[in-house]
Amino acid sequence: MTANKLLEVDGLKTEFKRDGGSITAVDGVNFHINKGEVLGLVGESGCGKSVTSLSIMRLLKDTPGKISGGAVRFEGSDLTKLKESDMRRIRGKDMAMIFQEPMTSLNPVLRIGKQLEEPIRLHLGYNRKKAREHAIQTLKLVGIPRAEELVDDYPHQLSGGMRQRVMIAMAMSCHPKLIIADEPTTALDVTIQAQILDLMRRLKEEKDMGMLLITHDLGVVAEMCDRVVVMYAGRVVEEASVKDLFEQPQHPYTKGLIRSVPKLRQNVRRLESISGNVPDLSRMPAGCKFAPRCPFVMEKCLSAEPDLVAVEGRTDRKSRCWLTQIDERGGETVHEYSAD
Amino acid sequence: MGRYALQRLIGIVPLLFIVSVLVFMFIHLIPGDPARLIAGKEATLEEINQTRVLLGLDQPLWKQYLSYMKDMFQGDLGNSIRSGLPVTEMMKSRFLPTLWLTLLSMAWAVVIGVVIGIVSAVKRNKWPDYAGMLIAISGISIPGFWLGLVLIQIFSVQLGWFPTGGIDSWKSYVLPSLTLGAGIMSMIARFSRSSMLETMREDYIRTARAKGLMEFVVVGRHALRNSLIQVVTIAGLQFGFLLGGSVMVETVFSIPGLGRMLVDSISFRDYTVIQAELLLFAAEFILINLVVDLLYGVLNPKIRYADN
Amino acid sequence: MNDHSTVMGSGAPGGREQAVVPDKPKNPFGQFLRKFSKQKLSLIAGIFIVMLFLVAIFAPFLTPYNPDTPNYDKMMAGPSADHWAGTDEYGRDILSRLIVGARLSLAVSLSSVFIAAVIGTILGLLSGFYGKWLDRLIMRGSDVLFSFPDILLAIGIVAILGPGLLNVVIAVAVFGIPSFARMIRSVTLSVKETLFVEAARSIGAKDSRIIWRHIFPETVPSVIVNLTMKIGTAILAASSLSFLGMGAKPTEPDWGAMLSMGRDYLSIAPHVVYFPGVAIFLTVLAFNLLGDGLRDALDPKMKN
Amino acid sequence: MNTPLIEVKGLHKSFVVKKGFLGESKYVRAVDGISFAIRKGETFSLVGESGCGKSTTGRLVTRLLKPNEGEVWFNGQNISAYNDNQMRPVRKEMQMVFQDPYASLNPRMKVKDIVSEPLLIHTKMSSRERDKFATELLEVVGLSSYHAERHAHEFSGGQRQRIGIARALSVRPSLIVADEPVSALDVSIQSQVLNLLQDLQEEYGLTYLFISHDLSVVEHISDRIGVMYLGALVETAGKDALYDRPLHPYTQALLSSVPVADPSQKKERIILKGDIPSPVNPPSGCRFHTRCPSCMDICKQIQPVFQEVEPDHRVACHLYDETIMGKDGVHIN
Amino acid sequence: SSNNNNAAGSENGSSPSSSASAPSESGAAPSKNGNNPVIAVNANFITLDPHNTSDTLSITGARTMYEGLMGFDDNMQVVPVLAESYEISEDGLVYTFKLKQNIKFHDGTDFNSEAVKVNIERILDEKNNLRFRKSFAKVSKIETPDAATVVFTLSEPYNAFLNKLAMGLMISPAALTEFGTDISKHPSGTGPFKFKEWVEGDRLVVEKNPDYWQQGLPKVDSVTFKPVPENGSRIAMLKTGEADFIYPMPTEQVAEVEGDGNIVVDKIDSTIVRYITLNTMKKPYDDLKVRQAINYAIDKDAYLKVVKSGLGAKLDSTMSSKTQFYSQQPAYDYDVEKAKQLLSEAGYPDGFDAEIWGENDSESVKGMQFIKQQLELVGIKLEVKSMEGATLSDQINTPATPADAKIQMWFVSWSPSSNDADGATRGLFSSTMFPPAGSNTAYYKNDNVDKWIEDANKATDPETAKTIFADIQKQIWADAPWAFLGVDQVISGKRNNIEGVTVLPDGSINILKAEVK
Ligand SMILES: Nc1ncnc2c1ncn2[C@@H]1O[C@H](COP(=O)(O)OP(=O)(O)OP(=O)(O)O)[C@@H](O)[C@H]1O
Ligand SMILES: Nc1ncnc2c1ncn2[C@@H]1O[C@H](COP(=O)(O)OP(=O)(O)OP(=O)(O)O)[C@@H](O)[C@H]1O
Ligand SMILES: [Mg+2]
Ligand SMILES: [Mg+2]
Repeated sequence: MTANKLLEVDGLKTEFKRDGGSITAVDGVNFHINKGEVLGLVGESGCGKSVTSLSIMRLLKDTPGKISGGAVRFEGSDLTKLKESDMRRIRGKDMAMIFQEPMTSLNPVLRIGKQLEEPIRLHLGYNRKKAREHAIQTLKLVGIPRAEELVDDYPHQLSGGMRQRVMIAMAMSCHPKLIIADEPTTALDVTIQAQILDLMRRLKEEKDMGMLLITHDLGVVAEMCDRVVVMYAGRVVEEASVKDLFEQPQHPYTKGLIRSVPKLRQNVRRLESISGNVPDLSRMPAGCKFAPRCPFVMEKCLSAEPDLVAVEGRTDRKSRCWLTQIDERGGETVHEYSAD
Repeated sequence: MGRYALQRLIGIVPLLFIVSVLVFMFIHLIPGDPARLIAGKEATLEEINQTRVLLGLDQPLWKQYLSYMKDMFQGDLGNSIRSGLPVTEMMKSRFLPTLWLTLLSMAWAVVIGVVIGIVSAVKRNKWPDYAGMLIAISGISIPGFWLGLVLIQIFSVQLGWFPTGGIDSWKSYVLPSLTLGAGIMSMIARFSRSSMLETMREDYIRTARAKGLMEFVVVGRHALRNSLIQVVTIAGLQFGFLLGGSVMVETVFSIPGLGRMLVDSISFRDYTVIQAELLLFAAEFILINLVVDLLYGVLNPKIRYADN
Repeated sequence: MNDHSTVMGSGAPGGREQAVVPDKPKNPFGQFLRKFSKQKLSLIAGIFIVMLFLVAIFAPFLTPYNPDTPNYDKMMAGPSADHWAGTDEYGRDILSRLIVGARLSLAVSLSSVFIAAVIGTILGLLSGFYGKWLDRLIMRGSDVLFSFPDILLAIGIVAILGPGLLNVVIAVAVFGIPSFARMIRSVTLSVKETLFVEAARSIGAKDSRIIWRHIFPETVPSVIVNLTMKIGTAILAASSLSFLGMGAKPTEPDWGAMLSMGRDYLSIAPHVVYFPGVAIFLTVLAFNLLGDGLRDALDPKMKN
Repeated sequence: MNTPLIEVKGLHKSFVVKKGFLGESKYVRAVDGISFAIRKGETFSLVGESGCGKSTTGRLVTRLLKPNEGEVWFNGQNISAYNDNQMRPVRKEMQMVFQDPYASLNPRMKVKDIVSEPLLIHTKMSSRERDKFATELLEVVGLSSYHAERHAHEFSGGQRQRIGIARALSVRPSLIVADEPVSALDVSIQSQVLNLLQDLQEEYGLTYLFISHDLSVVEHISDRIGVMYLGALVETAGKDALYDRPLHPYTQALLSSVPVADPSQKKERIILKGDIPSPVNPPSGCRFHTRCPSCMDICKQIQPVFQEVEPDHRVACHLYDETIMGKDGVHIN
Repeated sequence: SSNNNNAAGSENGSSPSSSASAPSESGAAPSKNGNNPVIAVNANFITLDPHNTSDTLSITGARTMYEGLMGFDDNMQVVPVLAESYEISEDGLVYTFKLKQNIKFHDGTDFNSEAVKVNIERILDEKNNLRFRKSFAKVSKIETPDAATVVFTLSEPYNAFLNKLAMGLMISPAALTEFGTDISKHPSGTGPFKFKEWVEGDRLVVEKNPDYWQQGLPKVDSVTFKPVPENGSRIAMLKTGEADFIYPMPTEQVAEVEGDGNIVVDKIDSTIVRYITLNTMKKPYDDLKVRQAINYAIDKDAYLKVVKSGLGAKLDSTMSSKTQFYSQQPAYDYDVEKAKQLLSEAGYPDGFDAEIWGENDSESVKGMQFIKQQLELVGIKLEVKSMEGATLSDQINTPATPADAKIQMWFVSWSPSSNDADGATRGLFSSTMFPPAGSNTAYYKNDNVDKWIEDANKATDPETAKTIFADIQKQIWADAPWAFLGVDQVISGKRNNIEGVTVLPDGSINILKAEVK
């Protein structure tokens, strides 16, 4: 299995300086992505999804954030230890990123073509003409009609869906091994979202890339992902294959989440809901971070935080909850999952 | 773009008209009797009155205004009350020095200001930032005439590098434009720093970094141009300040420019000159802002291509 | 143990939420102070300004000499133990005059900027809120004002109104108005589009209420920041007026007047201009630094 | 069926957009001929993609905007030509809840002042009474009285939305226009607010105009639904009719585009081609023809009529136009 | 902060007119400007039409290129220039001039009696509204019996006529016909320098007239005048050698540059008098005792020291010692006690509140502050109002009658343009000259003085005129309608290699004998 691992995030910890103190936005996150696999990363707003992805790409410059622990192994080498110049060589080449906001993620004063050519010339060493051809090719690949003309347009002349396709083309242009897509469709309309998701699925299959798909939309997860990691308050609370996750969610948060989403033609009178709010990172409860909102909270939950452990002895199924650990193992010490 | 510029140009006319009325009222509100000032201190009452009639100042104000406007539409700005010289001619010779002075001041102020702004923003909260901002704030904290006199003491009298004034060669412009540009340099430095900081927080900067671009490419190609768009606007507004500042700098450095002429003509209530000059200032200011708007469009494709 | 597992906030719809809002209310002013106090330079500048105000207020008790008493035997004496900042062209103690001058310079600049701020803010609010012809009128008016070199405007105003403190204040105020008006207008334009203004409209609030209760408070930070910055400019403008012979009262120890009257002695008795120059420089600097700090502390976008 | 509380007839609204450089003005036809009615106690929802004119419709209904054409009847009064002063008493009857709970509350006001501001405007209550009332309202929406002294920025999104709802309730309106009240909220919070809205409707007999782009949310909360596309209604129907038998190809595509949070359910997807056209130059004929999978020649030229094809089920599509398609018509389901 | 590298220090020059440190001639640094000296002045040239000037600087400019029948020597005494000789009839009505021969205008045409006639007629023509018309208003007839003779006939005796003639410079009639009102831009006279260029506001350049009638003059190739309004800049130019001569030399810096071996400072007493007018028709100044008290209360020595940096003289009459028919008066010596006593006698033992007006230039502001300090000591609390010149003039001249006048004290200076006693008296003390007609802002009215002024003008005999003016001065001095302050010095600075440039007591600059060593 290890040989198959494209990216391995191991105990990643990222802190932000804020008002004198610091908050830990990402706290010991573990997960891995295999080659050709789509890993979904879900969780509510502010739980640390974006920070995780930015930490992997080491794009925290100009923010008060800093990786303060853990390792990010990409094809075996630890990115957190690389020199900035070496990291630059990986960014955009082996590992590319698609951002949430197609409206603001493109530079408004540079032509589309120019922005696309940049990584191509940098990483593939093409001359201007060849880079341009390559850019047009890639644009066609992502289903943009009239690509030859479009390269001379400015971002504002494009619709949101088109821009997101340009972002995808940009990410694809140097044939990366891994694409990190941070909420690539959140800003788009449903019909356009359907187009983009369809496109991404196709491209992934054609190019056999690994993908980290960040979203808070369980629907998108269900349709796109092979495996899922659920985050809550900077931690991974559950990891499962997509099928398991929806059929047998383990963590109470995941359960609540799945149940509070209204589903088409479901016809319930009342929705389930998780009471309370996402905790503020600067004043986190001791013990399990979900405890204050958890319907099954126990005394232990308030004092000690459970580890992320394998469920039912399966290595691909993990949860961070005393309940599963106690229920399944009758209160015995549980086998701790370790990344290695 | 051409049509837009034309439209804007036409739009200037009513504005200038308002300005002309305001200017006219304004200068006639200022107490003082040009006839008396011109006739000299030993003049008799009769002489003064004759002068007044000759200058048409005995007419009711609205008549004076109408005849002034009539002449102006025929391209005649009249003669200086004081010297009798044609105003157009006087302005012509005074225009270039002031133009050079303001342009040079603006040029160095923008270049240095932007450089300081960028360095400060990139090195935020490190010593270059503090140094840059100290320079910048000093620029607006020193009274212009004082800076000018000190520069003369140092660079003309002590070191002999530059002349104390005049308009004899490019060297003559060095100290005056340093003096005049200091304030604007500061404004621009501060402004470009904050707009640069703002730009550096934009999503597309992160995108640029995610492509693996070198930091100087990120700053130079992606951030700079976006923040310049805002700097241009500020710089345009500063021209008004320059025109005002030129009064002082031209006095200190004996530059025969419009500013000094204006002060002179105000002290002699040389109505025709004041009027013509204030109109010119207003037109200049409006034009510059038009240029700024056009430039804004050139720099900002969103506006340039708004017609789709 | 399982028996004890209580269900907190059982998910009852509309159920009360606890422990989310911090117990101590976050005082916005306290937050501002905390942010501001981290701007060390601005903090120093703020302290300097407070001290300056104290000096101005208690000036009569602080002056080592009577600032108006001449001593023709001791004219333009350099700094010494008796006269820390030397004496001026009438043999008056410069330090004493600086101390008393702080009063005048601060009074002139503060009041003129304050007037400009009040008028400019009102114009900006109206212009931005009502738009249309009112906006055009006000903005074209401020264009015209802007296009007049400010100093000339001031000269004209002082010439019309005659010299004197109040008129200098008015003159300096007038050319401060457009910048406030423009700035407040642009803030108003953006606040006007915010949802909470629309919300106020939707509950039937009158224009006056919307402007005063909802839009105006949003402009306050910008006003304050601009105010502090403009005070520096106003001190300089007043001194430029003095340079052109249109300053406050020539007999009063206004810093600008000291500077401009003293400039003839620049090469023979530099201290005569040096000290007022430094006083102006430091004060303007301090106000600008304070303004910078306030901007950062008041601007919600500047988080860190 | 009682009389409608609100009835909208042929509303049009366009905005001038100065397209900067050339100084030409163009028009966005944000709302282009919309008619619907909402009965007392009912929840009517508008769905559609971004920019299709949902919010504009909401603002026309509440008369925050004046329509260019068309009428708004509220409680039997034609309020479309009312001025601000005439509107003020009407506003007491219709309140709004906004999309963004962060931006719709004045960050500088105390919660109790926000909640009681409508009372200040519409009633003669003393400030003591208002405060008391405000605390009661806070309890109603599930907040505590001790929150009253706080500022809005100290609350989380869901709590803020509750404050916004309390404000809307304060003057006991009959109609609440809720413009995307939950789309800014996290999923786990969203359901809290939806439940609250439903509870309040039951308790106070409120009528809702509910605006959303989320088809699942709309289905959950509505009685009747209108689907908008580029400024016009393309289909209105009762909830079940719409979700079970969507008639308009756009509605069908929309429904099929919603990702389903169930990996076992792989459904057929209608993926539309192309992007949403700009409302500045909407396509001729049927607005949807540029993306329509069953576009016919006529669609490019003639705008279909919005007509009732089944009881309480209206649609604007040539496919259901008997004069064109013949008596039987063609139904693609 | 000065470059005192020259070891030759200087004691204050014992010569009354020059304080040159007199370094060895060979030690002089060569002029930066070669044989084309640059003169920095403090104002702009307004016009070069010699008949229409009212400011001293424009007169200076005109005199480099133009000459009159008469002229002033360095002491402002009237001497013949283009006139060879002249005769005045017994009744003082007919002036006959013999003209110098073989003098040509710059444009090559001849100077002759016809030219004189053309010029005087131009001045007299009302249509031209030239400023000099008033000076020649008494000319009733002008005849040219031959090319070398001009005869003026006056309507009444006018003993300042020669002074006025010294102001009336001669323009080439050919140029006048050619350029008309544009003559200002194409000057053509008989003077030592020819017009080269005038860039309004920047410089006036005149070049050597090779055909000048005085042998061996001028000695420089050209002279450039540059307006440099700021004192500090002007003196900086002198220090750097950009300017070879500056006028005025800021009094504040005299002491400093006197130590500079490259710079020579010239000072002479001027015709400019400084004083404060006291409104004799307004309380409390209508009381002679109050006016005298004010005169006693001001320490004139301190005035010179504080305001004039020690440069100048006390004013001991109504006019400067350099002015025609000056007669010295006994001083009002500084005496605070006496002043207080006089005030008590007048009924103001505790003084009173007063207001002084003046212009806003630094000299006036400084002076007024000084006066304030002085009067404070006798209990007069003075409010200083400095106004911009034109505004002030408006304030003074708006009231139509003495009763309306608001003016109390006015800090001001005066110099008669043609240095005649009439010019230094009539406009200031004649009761026909209350504002707005004239500058009698003291609203001084003394019937004897009024009569004497008329008599003096008509006196054909200079000696008679002189006695009458002595009486006038005595009477006015005793009436004290002014607080008499001082007489300015005209102070100029030059590089030590420049010779022959002199400033006349009225502040005009004479460059005829300019020479670069
Ligand atoms: N630049 C920053 N400065 C300070 N704190 C930050 C910054 N970026 C993120 N954080 C903090 O880190 C935490 C995690 O943020 P992150 O953006 O990763 O959330 P997310 O899961 O991506 O949320 P969303 O779904 O809203 O995008 C947040 O609490 C946020 O306050
Ligand atoms: N004040 C306005 N000025 C100009 N155009 C406007 C204005 N308000 C709305 N529009 C335009 O009208 C169209 C409809 O806008 P509206 O806000 O009603 O859409 P919406 O359906 O609510 O979209 P969203 O889901 O994004 O809120 C859009 O194209 C929008 O750009
Ligand atoms: Mg995110
Ligand atoms: Mg909307």
